[in-house]
Amino acid sequence: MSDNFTEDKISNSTGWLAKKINSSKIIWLLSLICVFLFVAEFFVHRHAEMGVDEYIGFYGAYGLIGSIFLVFLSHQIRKLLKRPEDFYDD
Amino acid sequence: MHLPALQVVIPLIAAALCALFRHYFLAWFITILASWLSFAIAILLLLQVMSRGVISYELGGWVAPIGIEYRIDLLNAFVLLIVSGVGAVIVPYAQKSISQSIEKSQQSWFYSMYLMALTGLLGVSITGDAFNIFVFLEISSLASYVMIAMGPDRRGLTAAYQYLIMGTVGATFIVIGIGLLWAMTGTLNLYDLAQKIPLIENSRPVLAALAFLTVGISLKLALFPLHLWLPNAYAYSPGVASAFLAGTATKVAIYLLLRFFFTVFGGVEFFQSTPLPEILFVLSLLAMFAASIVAVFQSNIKRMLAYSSVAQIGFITLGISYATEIGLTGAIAHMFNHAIMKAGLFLLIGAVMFRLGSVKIEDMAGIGRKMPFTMAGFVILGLSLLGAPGTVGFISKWYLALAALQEGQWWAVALIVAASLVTMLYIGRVVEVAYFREPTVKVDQLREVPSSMLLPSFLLVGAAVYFGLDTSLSV
Amino acid sequence: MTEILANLNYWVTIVLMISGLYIVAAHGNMIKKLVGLSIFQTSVYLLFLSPGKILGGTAPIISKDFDLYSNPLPHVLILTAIVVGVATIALGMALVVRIHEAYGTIEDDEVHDMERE
Amino acid sequence: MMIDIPPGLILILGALIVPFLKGYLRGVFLLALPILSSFILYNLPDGSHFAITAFGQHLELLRVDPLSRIFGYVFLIAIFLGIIYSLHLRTIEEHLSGLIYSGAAIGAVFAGDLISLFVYWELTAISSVFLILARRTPEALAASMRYLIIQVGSGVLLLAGLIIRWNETGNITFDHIGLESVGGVLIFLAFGIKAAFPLLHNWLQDSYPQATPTGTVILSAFTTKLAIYALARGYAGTEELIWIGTIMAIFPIFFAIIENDLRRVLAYSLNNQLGFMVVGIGIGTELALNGTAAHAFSHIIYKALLFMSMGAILHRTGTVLASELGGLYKTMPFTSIFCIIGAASISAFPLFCGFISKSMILSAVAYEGHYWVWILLLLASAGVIHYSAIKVPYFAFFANDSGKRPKEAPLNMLIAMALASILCVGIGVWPSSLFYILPFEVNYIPYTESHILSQLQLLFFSALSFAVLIKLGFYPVQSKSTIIDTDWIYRRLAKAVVVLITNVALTLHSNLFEVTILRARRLVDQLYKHHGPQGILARTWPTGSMVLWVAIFLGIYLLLYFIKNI
Repeated sequence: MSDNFTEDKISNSTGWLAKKINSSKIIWLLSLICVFLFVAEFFVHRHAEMGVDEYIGFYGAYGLIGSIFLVFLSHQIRKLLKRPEDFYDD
Repeated sequence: MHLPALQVVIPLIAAALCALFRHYFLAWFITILASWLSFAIAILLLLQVMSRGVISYELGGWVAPIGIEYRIDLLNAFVLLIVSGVGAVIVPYAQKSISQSIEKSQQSWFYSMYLMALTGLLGVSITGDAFNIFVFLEISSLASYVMIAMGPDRRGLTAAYQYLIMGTVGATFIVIGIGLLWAMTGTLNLYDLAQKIPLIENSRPVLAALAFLTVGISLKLALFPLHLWLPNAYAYSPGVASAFLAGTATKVAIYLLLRFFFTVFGGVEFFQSTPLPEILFVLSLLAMFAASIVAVFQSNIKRMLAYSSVAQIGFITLGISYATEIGLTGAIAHMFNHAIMKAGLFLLIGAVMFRLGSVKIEDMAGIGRKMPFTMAGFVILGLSLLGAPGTVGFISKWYLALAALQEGQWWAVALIVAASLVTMLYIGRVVEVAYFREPTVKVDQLREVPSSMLLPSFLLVGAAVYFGLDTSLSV
Repeated sequence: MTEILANLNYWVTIVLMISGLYIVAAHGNMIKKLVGLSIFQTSVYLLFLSPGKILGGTAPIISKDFDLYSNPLPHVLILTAIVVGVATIALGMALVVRIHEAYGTIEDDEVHDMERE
Repeated sequence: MMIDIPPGLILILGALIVPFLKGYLRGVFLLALPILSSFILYNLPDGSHFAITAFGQHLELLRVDPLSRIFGYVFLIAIFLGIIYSLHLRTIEEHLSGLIYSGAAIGAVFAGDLISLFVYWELTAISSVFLILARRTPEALAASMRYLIIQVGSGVLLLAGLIIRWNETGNITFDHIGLESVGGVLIFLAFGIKAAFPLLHNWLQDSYPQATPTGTVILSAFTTKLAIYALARGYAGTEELIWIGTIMAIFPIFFAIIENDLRRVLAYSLNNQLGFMVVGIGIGTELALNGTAAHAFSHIIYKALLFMSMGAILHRTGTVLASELGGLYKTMPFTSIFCIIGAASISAFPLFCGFISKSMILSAVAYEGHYWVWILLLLASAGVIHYSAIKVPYFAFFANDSGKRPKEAPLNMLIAMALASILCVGIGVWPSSLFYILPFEVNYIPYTESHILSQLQLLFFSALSFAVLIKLGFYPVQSKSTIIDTDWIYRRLAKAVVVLITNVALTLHSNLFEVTILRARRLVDQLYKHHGPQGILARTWPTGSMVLWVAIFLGIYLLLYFIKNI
């Protein structure tokens, strides 16, 4: 078993999602939705609960930055905590 | 009514009859008759004590303190019930088990010894005379040495020899203590002693007597670290004898401890004025942990249970060391409960031995599927041993924890609990092997044991659950 | 010195007791251990009997000629204790015989080593 | 009417009949039990119904109020789904243990006093362990023992706490307890273990992924939510819980992102979702407690759904490692759809049940003005979509094709998943159905334009970042590995310590006496060298050493008794 998602797996597969072009398509689609949601904010009456959320695009920006932050932090944590698969073989 | 005398005399005569007739089946039949009769008598005595208070019976019509007095109060009526009850339940089981492990010509001797041991233990519990205690103690001990030596393994012989040396030393210590007391007071009657000792309780001979009695009784009840004779004695004796001794012998020794400290030596105040509570407390805790941990590492399941007995005795003496009402209630309840549990566990392991021919834990892989009832009983009693609610073990540990709390010792509660967790480890080990391993070829061919062995065991299992729910008797 | 002599019986008891225990503890030969045990028990007989003896007293048989008797109770007790002791030693000896059959030795440590294996 | 039968008892007693039934009859009987039980619960009026006296105490075995009722209902739903999901099994151990386990959990929820709570508490521990053991692998066995020790340990703490509390107050009714007394703190810890508080959490990630496919589904529903119920009952409004909950909601995210075993990922996300509930309990307002109850309700359903989909994969392929899976949507289309519905629910997508309940908790936090808590919980919500909502379906069903072409899940599994999905969507679309059974009156409107929009923004931008990170290769590569967590403390550190101690203890035990004797002998040796060639000194005699100990003890006692006299 490979440790990683190797390139040959991708080329062997026939699924729609597996194709590189399609995965780009998804990103474009998501970006489009995000832009739409961002624009929508100008037309919807926003009811701020805490103060910070009155800023335009707060939720979007927070979601984006927050999750990138989480992933990068996890990377660092993993370096600390990762052990071989049979670490606990007892 | 001569019930108190009959309590002792019936098994004694029956023992002689067994030895006279020397026929294995007849001997068994006599034994079952005698043991159930004495059980019935014990029940009657307990009922009488409950309704009418202390019974005093003068043997041969000689008035105490010159004659020997049998005196039964609630405490020893209860001990009589435990001893005769365990003794009675085991006999029906014994026939199959004994006929497999002991030659036919020797079987009647075994039953004879069994009855002698029963006589001795009942005698110790019932008598009100200090020297009489020694004599009965030796009767029961001598009979037990013989039973242990009849074990299937040659190590039974050395175990019996060791037990003989230690037991005799212990009994002699007790008799030295009694002798010193007698020299000081001129009486051997326990209740007469109780009157006279407070006047001289701080004189050196009396204290020396107390020391001799303490050590002697500690030896008999296998108080850590004087327990060393016990594991081998229980491990290499025939299953029936292990169950009987584990259920009764140490309990009677505990009774003696209670009797000497709380009746003869003027009760709680005197007890607490000595350093004994502290010593007992520390030794009990050591027993609870050291013996439990050793039990975890045993490969022979009977040895494991024997070490567990040492640990459980630690629980009992812990309760005694508090010398409060709750503590003593816990100790006495645990004495009763442990008798039921350990006798039951040894019977069930005897059943495993009967079929499998081995008591090594690793040989028992997957046995839970082949002997479902035996192992189910084992699991229930095991749960009780570690104090699961709904079983007797819970009740007594509950009281012990309460007793510790009453002294404000939170950490002692934590230790009681932690010791129970260690118990879980060794019981869990057996459960794991018995249920979650694939059966070996040998195990695969096993059948459940005959009902004559299963029923008595389950009587004890049932008792463990019943008295866990209905606490009116033991508490 | 006189004090020691006055309590001579107790001193003898203690010496017997300690030497008995010592033999049990120190000797590896199982029969010698039993001998030690027997000596140990004997000390107890003495412990009981000696206080019962009254100087100038006689055996407790009622008679017009005497008015000073020894206490009979310890004799009764010790007779029983001797019987117990005899039974113990006999049983011990029987066990030693069986151990010798099974192990071929009656040295405690050798048996101990054989069991360990 | 059979009003007075506790609903939990029906399941437990019913379980005892199961072994005697075979085939279809067994299936029908299994399904009938929770239905019968719900019927009885539905007809039970509020109040105390089944009081007995034992241990010298007045015990309330069946106390029904709105808070316990909603947990009772959802537990019954969960076991019903769990039974459908496991109907294909030929063995009965999982059915038996599942029934007793759920019965005990329901019994605990309706326990009106701490003693009966304790009894049921321990019963859940003991009965559930078989769901892990039934996997019959060495890892499962080891994990189950760790699980059992920790769970029983929780019960023991509870017992200790209740005894202390009883001593202090003479009262063992299970009501608000609070942290003011020692007993209260111990009980809090007992609940905390089951609720998987940070640092006490690891039993969950350790054991759930080791259970059988069906076992995990059942396990995920009861133990932790029982603890949530107990906390809500005993510690509502305890401020410490707010921060405990916040930490709980954040830290599992890191582990979930880097974890490879998808059931372990779900176990971490379980922990994160519990964090939201714990915060709600800490806030303690009516809205917050409503939110907690609602979130527990929907969480049980969608988490069961997610575990069911993973269980189906495990059942068909034998693995749930992200690095081994991918592309399964081709042959398991229904399972993938159900998994996505579960994922949408857990990430609180509008029109799914998670949206309703999580919004209530977040709003309650906002209303009470806990600014930083709110910010952090928002971050946790954004994180959920990463590891749980997208990661799980993505790596299992899509991602890079693993070449595995398993069959679609068995019919009974599909039915169970379908029912759970219907519930998820149903509650999401008609929240009033859930509001109806909440403990307090509800004046909360989840669907406002502003709220929907902000939630969608949060989710889609987060999803975008996931897609981009995957594309750019920044997302942690899923590979076979062990991620250490606090279990390291007891699996490695404690083990080393225990081994050390036991070695010492064993050595002591076997050697102490002999060593002591040896030392004593050496002394004697020097004093009595002339004692001849007998050479008593070099040997050890077990019987002899015992006797020596006796003598030593006699000496000690004599000394102590005499000292006392001086």
